[in-house]
Amino acid sequence: MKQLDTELSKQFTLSDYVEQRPELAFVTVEKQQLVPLLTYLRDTKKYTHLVTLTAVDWLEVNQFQLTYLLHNYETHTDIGIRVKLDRDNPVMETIHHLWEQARVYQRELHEMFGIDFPGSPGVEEPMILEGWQGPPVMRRDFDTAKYSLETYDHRKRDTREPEIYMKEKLYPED
Amino acid sequence: MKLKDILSPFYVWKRAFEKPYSINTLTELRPGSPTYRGFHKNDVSKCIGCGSCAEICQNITIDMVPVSETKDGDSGLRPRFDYGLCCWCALCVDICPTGSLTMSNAYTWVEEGLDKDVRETYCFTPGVDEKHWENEELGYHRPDEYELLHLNRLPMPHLPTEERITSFIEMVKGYSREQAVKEADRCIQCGICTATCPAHMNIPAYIKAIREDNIEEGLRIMYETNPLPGVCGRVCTRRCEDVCALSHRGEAISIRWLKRYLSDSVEGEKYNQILASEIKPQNKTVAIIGAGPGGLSAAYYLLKMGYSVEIFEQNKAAGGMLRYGIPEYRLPYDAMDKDINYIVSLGAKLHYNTKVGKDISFDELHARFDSVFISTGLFEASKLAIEGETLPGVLYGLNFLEDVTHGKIPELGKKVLVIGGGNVAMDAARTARRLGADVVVIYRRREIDMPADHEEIEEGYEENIEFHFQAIPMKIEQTADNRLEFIWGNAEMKQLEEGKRPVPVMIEGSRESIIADTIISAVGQSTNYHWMEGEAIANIKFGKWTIEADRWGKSSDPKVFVGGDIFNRVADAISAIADGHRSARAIDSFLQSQTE
Amino acid sequence: MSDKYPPIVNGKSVYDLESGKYLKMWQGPQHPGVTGNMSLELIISGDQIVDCKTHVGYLHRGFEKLMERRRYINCFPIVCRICVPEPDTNEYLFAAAMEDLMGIEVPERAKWLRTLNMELSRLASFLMWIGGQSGAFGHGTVAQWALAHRDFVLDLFEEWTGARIYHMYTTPGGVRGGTPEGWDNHVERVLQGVEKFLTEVNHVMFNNAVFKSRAVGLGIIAPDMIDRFGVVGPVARGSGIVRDTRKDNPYLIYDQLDFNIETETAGDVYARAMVRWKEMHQAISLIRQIIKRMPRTGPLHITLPNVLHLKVPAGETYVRAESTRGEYGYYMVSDGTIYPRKITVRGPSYSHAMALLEHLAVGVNIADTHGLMLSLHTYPPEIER
Amino acid sequence: MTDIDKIHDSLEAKPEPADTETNNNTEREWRKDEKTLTNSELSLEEQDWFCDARPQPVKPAWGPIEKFYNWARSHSLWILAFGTGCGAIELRPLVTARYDISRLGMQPRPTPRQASVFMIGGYVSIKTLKRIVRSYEQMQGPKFVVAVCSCAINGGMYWDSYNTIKRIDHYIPVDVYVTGCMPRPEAVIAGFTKLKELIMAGKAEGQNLYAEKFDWYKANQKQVIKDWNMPDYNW
Repeated sequence: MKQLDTELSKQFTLSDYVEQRPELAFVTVEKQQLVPLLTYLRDTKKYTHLVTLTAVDWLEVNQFQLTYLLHNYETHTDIGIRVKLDRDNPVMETIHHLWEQARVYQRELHEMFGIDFPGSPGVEEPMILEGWQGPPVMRRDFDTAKYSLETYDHRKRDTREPEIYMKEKLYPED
Repeated sequence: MKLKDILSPFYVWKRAFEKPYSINTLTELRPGSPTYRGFHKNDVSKCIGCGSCAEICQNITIDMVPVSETKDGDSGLRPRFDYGLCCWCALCVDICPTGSLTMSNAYTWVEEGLDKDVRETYCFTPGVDEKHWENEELGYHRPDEYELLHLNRLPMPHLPTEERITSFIEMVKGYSREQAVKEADRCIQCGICTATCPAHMNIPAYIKAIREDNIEEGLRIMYETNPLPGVCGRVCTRRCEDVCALSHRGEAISIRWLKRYLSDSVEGEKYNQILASEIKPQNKTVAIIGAGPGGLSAAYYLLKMGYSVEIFEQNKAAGGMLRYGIPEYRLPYDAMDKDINYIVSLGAKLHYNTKVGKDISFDELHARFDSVFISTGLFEASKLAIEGETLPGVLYGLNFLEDVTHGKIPELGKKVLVIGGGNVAMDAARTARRLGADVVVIYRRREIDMPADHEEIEEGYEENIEFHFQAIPMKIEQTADNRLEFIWGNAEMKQLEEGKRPVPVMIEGSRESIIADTIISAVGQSTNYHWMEGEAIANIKFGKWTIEADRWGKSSDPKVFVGGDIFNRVADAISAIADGHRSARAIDSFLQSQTE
Repeated sequence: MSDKYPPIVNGKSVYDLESGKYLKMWQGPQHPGVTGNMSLELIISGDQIVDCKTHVGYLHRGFEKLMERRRYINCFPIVCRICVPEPDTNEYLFAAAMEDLMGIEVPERAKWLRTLNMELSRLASFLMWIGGQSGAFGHGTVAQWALAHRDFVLDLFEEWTGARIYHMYTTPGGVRGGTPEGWDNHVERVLQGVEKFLTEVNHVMFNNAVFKSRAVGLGIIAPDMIDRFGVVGPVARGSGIVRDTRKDNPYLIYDQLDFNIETETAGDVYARAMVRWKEMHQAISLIRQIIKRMPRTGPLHITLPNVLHLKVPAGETYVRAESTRGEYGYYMVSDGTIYPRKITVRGPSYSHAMALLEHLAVGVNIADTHGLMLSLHTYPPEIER
Repeated sequence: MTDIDKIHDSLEAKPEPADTETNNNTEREWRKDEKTLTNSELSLEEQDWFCDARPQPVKPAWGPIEKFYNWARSHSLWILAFGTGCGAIELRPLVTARYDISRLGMQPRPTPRQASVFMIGGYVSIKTLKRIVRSYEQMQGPKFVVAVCSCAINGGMYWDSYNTIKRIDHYIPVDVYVTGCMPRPEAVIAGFTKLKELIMAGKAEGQNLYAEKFDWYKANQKQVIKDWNMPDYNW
């Protein structure tokens, strides 16, 4: 896998290479170079299978990380391509022309993270949620437990921490 | 289309002559399999209400609710399950440190829902609310091969026995960082220990600090309730470990060694910086009689509250029983001095070699200071009350240990007999062993009744100390060659009173003897109040052994407070520290009320 | 014929419902032929579908969000709910991803038991599928048999793991217990029953004029579509693609077991059904091999650091396994805290049910949509998670 | 755990949902009487397509006749084949050879029009709730609801999910609950047996409860279903 990274580095600006297992590596690429890189990997390097496309929210550094995971059926190796997006203006090029199912992934990311993929068919349509009015749910600043407790009717809990309970019962004055 | 394709499906008719798949009766329920994860059961007599089940449950299924029946080391809470939330993953069963929580193979619970809120109906406390599956034998129990908890503690490295019996070097080596973090990781943070600790130290919090490698935070947490952590980290009687949730199926967390690790990890010079807090000076003075753990603890908290404190100590160094009663191999003087020096550095004024009643009168203290805290400790050894006790060669444990501390090592001879089963007896025995004598320990009851630390007894065995149990002393005689003959009678344990511990009763006519060079009696300590005289004691009420005081240590004279061994009767360091802390707060509120 | 289909502009069919030529019809979520909860928005002309749109989200619980706020050990009970008919793949993959990040090797015996668990669960899932597939083409009898046999497999699970559906057996660090005594005989009895059933299925379903005439030639997936649509598993193997995660990227003890990749070349519904029928035989053979060869003693589980505050080292990983629908994968990102940063579940149904089905449905008779959908073997809960 | 409790504490007791919003549409003033619904979410044109009558409670027939009716109802429970959550997975074994509940006079029906029992299988997402309400209202009376799995009772393991409702009885009336995750088919059968008993005793009056507290149920439904684009009562 290291060899592939070296080879790719000649043409693309890559960074943060991590080899998790001999057959799985992750690498970060510049946002502008992603589509050429994916096309290159698909057409030249036989990474023909788009395994998944997902996003990770790094709220602390105000970034979204998109991970494109590709699989090579001949060498049976995977490469994960990371792209960092600005969290305030998350826009990414679409890759639905490379893989048909990418448009579904992109549609989901648009709904769940609010990442836009201009040109991807149907990307604006709601996919999973219906009538959702809050912020994109998978963003880390959306607190699902809080939302759930505020929105739905929960049975009031009646629990005690052993430590605090024992203090109140056995030695309240200390 | 082939003819075969049309005829082939008629094969299905063959089934008409076979046994149907259907289960025979629909109304009778098939029992769940023997390991079925059905409804919960809880053996409430085993449950200690530690709340681990509630902690691991991701579904907030488990509420801890109070029950009336409790026992020692029991929070008084029991898990209540909400079957509107449960997912029957059985993690609660797997983590249960006592093994009280299990599952039955019952699985049917139907409720009608129109007229009530079934969410309340589906809540129940297993073992308390009676359910029909209560006595179901089958059902999920944690398989033996599968364990979520680490039940065994990390072994503490000790000096090898051969080295141990020849020197007074501290025998416990202490945990390294990796070991401490690993040991701290075992903790399930239930907090039952906190309630049991006399000083109510926030044990889970400082264990968490160790786990997260935040030593300074850990030190701060310890000092909130205990200003002598280095001492307690070595010699505490650690009742917390007796009730540790993990001790039910495995070994308790080494809370004492973790405390020691924390205090050893910080250099004494840094204490001031780490523990720095804003001190608001108060224009009041407090006298403390006795620089033992109780006095030092009171001094620390009073100093932190801004009072000026003067301590009067009859010996030439502070520490009291810690210094003069506990041998160096258990509590090295360096470790103790580290704690004491920090307290002194806060501004405590220590008067050494000053015995109240002799060098300075109690009246004077009472008049000069705004408040007086008495923690003189049990400095008098109890008598054996048998014939021959006054013979030369018969020593008292306390005096013996004190002499060793002062460097006055008495001539022990080859064979030493120690009478008693407490920590002082063990200390005396093991000190004598280190001084080169063969030691025999004589105790009235059985081994399990010994008040001494279990570990100490075990280490005593390792050090080749001999034990005689159920032996009631009868008399001591001087032999012809100037040695001592100790005569005792064998006893049997009798349950005289229901609910109390059995009492040794002498077997008629039994008589055994042993010849030794020295006999060390360590059967208890007491105190006296002869030093308290004058007008100032007019308002103080004395009990049989004690000064009468409320739970805050406040005596009938509002200015005078008591604490430590003379007050709490448990007579261990941590109780004295707790008294000191408690009284310090009481003194504070008394002095504040004076100001107003 | 040609004017039957609406014109396509920018990759989207443009149709005028007012013209009376097209009719919009919804199938699902409340529809007997639709597996699980999902719906198809069909545009039909006559009884032929001219456009299809898959709607999912009826089972969305937000697993990926929920896992972000659960400790690792607490993710373990929740992951199996992602795919209801075949939960064990999820359990294994979650554990495997975690073990990969922590650098933990599970005991040998646990590996065998995990494999057994996965194969047994594959068998149950295939039986579930055959019930649906036959039912979709009107063979209710086969469905009755299949579901009963699946229930016998579930009985095995119950005896072994303590639950019928959600076994929660593969925990991070190993497995939750050994097999009970006498269980092997029960397995053998059930397997013989399933084998007999498979023979009958061959007679009643595969050699059935009705099934043949409806399934052959329906929903053909050409080999060149495989990578373009991200097709995996039996669906890909039905088009002659020789791929199987168990062989290609062996995990657990699959490299020690004897099996071949089953393929068919036609690429239609019939071929895919045939592949699955063969794979059921394969699963039976694998289960027998495992039971015969697995170690009976040895540790089952290594105790992790205290699970209540277990931290997983920062990093990211992807693990995959072969489920009945094909490659199933977990992408796990850890930031070194006690909560996972992100766990993405890559279910094979995702690409099959959305992009692929929408493509294949065009031109199909409405009555055949369910047969087509089931031949892709989609389980909606794993699409929307 | 503790921060959740804090949120719990900070939330005050929820006020009962307000009654149905009044229609501001002046053109349709004549619709505003007690027996009609406003269907205010629909366009004027659509309002004409749908009926605006409210559901009405059904009075039981004369004693012995009603008993006979109940006997008949309890012996022909047809289940709506709508798998609303993971509980649906146990519906299939139930209706097939192994458990074969047709022996109890029960069978799955593909359409709400023919079904009399609605089995809620566990968690209900918002999107499904909309379909559940619709399907339930479309079912012909007398109709009954059996809710299985713990999720339907109090949210189950999705208690903190943003997309699932926590208790189904706020949205449709539930006659019988069966707890478990998953409840075994036998437990579900026990639930149905219980339902039969209730029907025989004339106590399974969920349908009437729905009609009586219609406004309350509707308000609850509209509180969580944000894009309400269907008539208020679908029948």
